[in-house]
Amino acid sequence: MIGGFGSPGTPFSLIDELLRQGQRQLTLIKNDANEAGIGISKLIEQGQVERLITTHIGLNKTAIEWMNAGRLQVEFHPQGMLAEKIRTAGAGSFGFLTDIGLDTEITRPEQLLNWQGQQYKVEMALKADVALLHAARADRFGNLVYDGSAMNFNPLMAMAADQVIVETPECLDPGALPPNQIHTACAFVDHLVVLPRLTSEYAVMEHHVKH
Amino acid sequence: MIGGFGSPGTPFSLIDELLRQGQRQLTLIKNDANEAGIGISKLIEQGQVERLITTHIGLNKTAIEWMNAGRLQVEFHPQGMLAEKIRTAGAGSFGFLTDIGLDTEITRPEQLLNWQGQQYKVEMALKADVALLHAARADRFGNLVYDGSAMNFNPLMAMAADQVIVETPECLDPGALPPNQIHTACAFVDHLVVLPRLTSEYAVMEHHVKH
Amino acid sequence: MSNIETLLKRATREVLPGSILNLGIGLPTQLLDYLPDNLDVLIHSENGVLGAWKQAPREQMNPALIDAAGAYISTVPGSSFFDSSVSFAMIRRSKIDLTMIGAFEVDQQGSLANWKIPGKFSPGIGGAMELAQKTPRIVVLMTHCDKQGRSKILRHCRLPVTAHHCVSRIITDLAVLDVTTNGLSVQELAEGVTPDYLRSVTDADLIFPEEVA
Amino acid sequence: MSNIETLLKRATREVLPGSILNLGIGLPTQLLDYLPDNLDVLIHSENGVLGAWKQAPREQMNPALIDAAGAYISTVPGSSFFDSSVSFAMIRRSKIDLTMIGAFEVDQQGSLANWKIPGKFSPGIGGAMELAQKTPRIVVLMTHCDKQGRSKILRHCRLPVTAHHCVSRIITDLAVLDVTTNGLSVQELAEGVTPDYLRSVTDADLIFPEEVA
Repeated sequence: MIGGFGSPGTPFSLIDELLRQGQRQLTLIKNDANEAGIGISKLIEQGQVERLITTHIGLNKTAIEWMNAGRLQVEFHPQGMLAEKIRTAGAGSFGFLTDIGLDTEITRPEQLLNWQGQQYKVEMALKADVALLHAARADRFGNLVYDGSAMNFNPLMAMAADQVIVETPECLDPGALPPNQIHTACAFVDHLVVLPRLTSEYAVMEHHVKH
Repeated sequence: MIGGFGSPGTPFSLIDELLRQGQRQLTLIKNDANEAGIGISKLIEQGQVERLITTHIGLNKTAIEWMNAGRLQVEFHPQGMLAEKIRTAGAGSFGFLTDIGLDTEITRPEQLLNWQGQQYKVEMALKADVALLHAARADRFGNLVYDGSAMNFNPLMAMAADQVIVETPECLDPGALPPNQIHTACAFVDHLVVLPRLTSEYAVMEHHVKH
Repeated sequence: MSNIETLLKRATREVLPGSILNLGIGLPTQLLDYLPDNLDVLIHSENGVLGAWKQAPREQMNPALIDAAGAYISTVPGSSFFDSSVSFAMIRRSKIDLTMIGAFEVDQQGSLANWKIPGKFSPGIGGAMELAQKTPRIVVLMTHCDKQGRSKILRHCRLPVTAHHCVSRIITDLAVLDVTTNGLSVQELAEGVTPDYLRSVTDADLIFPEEVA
Repeated sequence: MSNIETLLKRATREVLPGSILNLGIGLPTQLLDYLPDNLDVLIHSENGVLGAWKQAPREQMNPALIDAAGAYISTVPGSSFFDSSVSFAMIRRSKIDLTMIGAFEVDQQGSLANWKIPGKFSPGIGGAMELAQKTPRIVVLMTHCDKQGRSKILRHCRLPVTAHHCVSRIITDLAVLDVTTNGLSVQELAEGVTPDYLRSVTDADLIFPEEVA
């Protein structure tokens, strides 16, 4: 699973390393597919991704083409359901009962549960072998702080993967981050990669600036 | 539901007001029963509480006496299950699947679910009509910040009750709390009570100080 | 003023002081530019922002702070950031007072279709389903007809539904319609639009209260 | 040195540098005073603290900062505070490396009873069940026998079980015992305790490896 909603919170440098190492047949879990040419779209375009579990890929025409051509399997979930499935795994639970989409085409009969006189949809927990995350700041123990809207799926994924690898441009001494301002406690973090610099992918994207 | 784990995070002043108003036959949801003579124990001792949903009341001999005498119904849950049941309600879900206590006496047969070849215990969401909470700081919109271990059940309960009433000794102008340091967003808060002072119940309890 | 501008101007009147609102991608997002500054509202963005506001000035743009549509937003005093599970807890607990949303189709029962055109458009559901199902008040902003001139207001949605019976009001370039238990009630007509014309371009039953007809 | 002091001293050797541990109420909490300062561990407290440490100096006590036992703790650099759902997510996701816990009974299958004595003691479960079920390594600290001199180590627990097959090691005032697939293996004997004496006060089958017997 890979953090980020659009660019904020996307671990572009860790993705580049995955691109370099070239692992194939990956199943990726990410809110979106970034945009053509950046982030996980590079992994898709290089043919490393077999399956994408996501909520919306409308900003990435390349990913839609790959999907329509049958070269990329895509599994869509309502955004809050994807978040909650990951959070459920992160909480050490196995599934939850919801009414979201209960009477729409996204619900299959085998997902329905009658329980104590009510009908629910059962959404199962979604965990991963590895989470790649981006944090604005960290300390050497692996305590994390996110900036702006870059929090999104990152703290949920930190709890839901067997191996949690976090990139950050700023790594501080333990104690530098006030204990009640830490977004992800170090117990959930396995590896920290300190970035010497942020590439252009982390910058403001000109085509999203209105003039 | 009432915030707090022991004293930190307990809304002592709101509890005093409930004591003054004298509502009876209350069902309380709180991690513990505070200690004899303070916090929700006062409500129990005044006979206002019919039922207590909790995890552990070992520090309150009075509550145990009331329970053993059949004057107080007590429903115990494992602590993380109580937290998760409240959080599930707060997330707008209806229940979750767990394996905690699956093969112990706390699990009744009607709570068991076989699903996709596995056996789970279904824990149902726990919501309340009213939540009484304590925050260290707030702004006028109702954004909340907790201090130390006073966070505990407060942010979960803020999401899980129809009416959320929060006491705080410090209410600031909107913008005074940095957006990524807010623990409970104001969307979850209905009423804010600014405390002119903190009573002795909020202070260090001498009998918990080792010499 | 174009018809779309008129529509957006009209839509600003839906925004009540003190409320929390969510603006879907498309026309609703454009509404932001029509809202007066210092308006007492908090705009929720699915990606974890309460208190989103117009595009930040160039020198204050934070590449780590966007709204769900990708714009480099500013925030109002009293805003907060949170993770996606809390963001959707807020939605599912109906803490968003008003969602303005775009649509492919709305029917006279207030059902909404806005996420999928089988075989043509299926980029995913995003946050639409939970917003549609759980916001107390949904106002649809859309053109009355599609590019081929066909009514987007129908007796029954033909496309896969996002949520049933969820829409309270529809604001189009031609009219303002309320979904009532009796059917679609025309509240306002755009300048130059007659009841007969509206009937002729709408594939649904319309009720015209006396003061409109 | 009392037997309990010896037990606690011995227990400190279970704490590995770089680990996360939880200390249950009772003997385990007392262990804190026996740990050297600047030890590279993070102590988890169920009420939402990672990095709890010994009682704070009087002038630095924060009434809003206690551990799960009610002590006014200090914290180490790198500590964090979080809500109860995250605290128990940490437990259920097995992020606590070691839990030291008290017990009424432990049996030779490693099952633990520590939360209820029907008719006598039932103050609630607290966090014990999730800690017992989900911590990779559980070390029980308890007196070998109860106040009536009866063995607290049994062939089968008689009291309601907190979790089955969860205990790795038992440290008592008389011995250190490991739960193995073959049964209870005696790892160490306290000074002056013979294998025969230990057998005579233990209601379970004991294995004595050569180096102990």
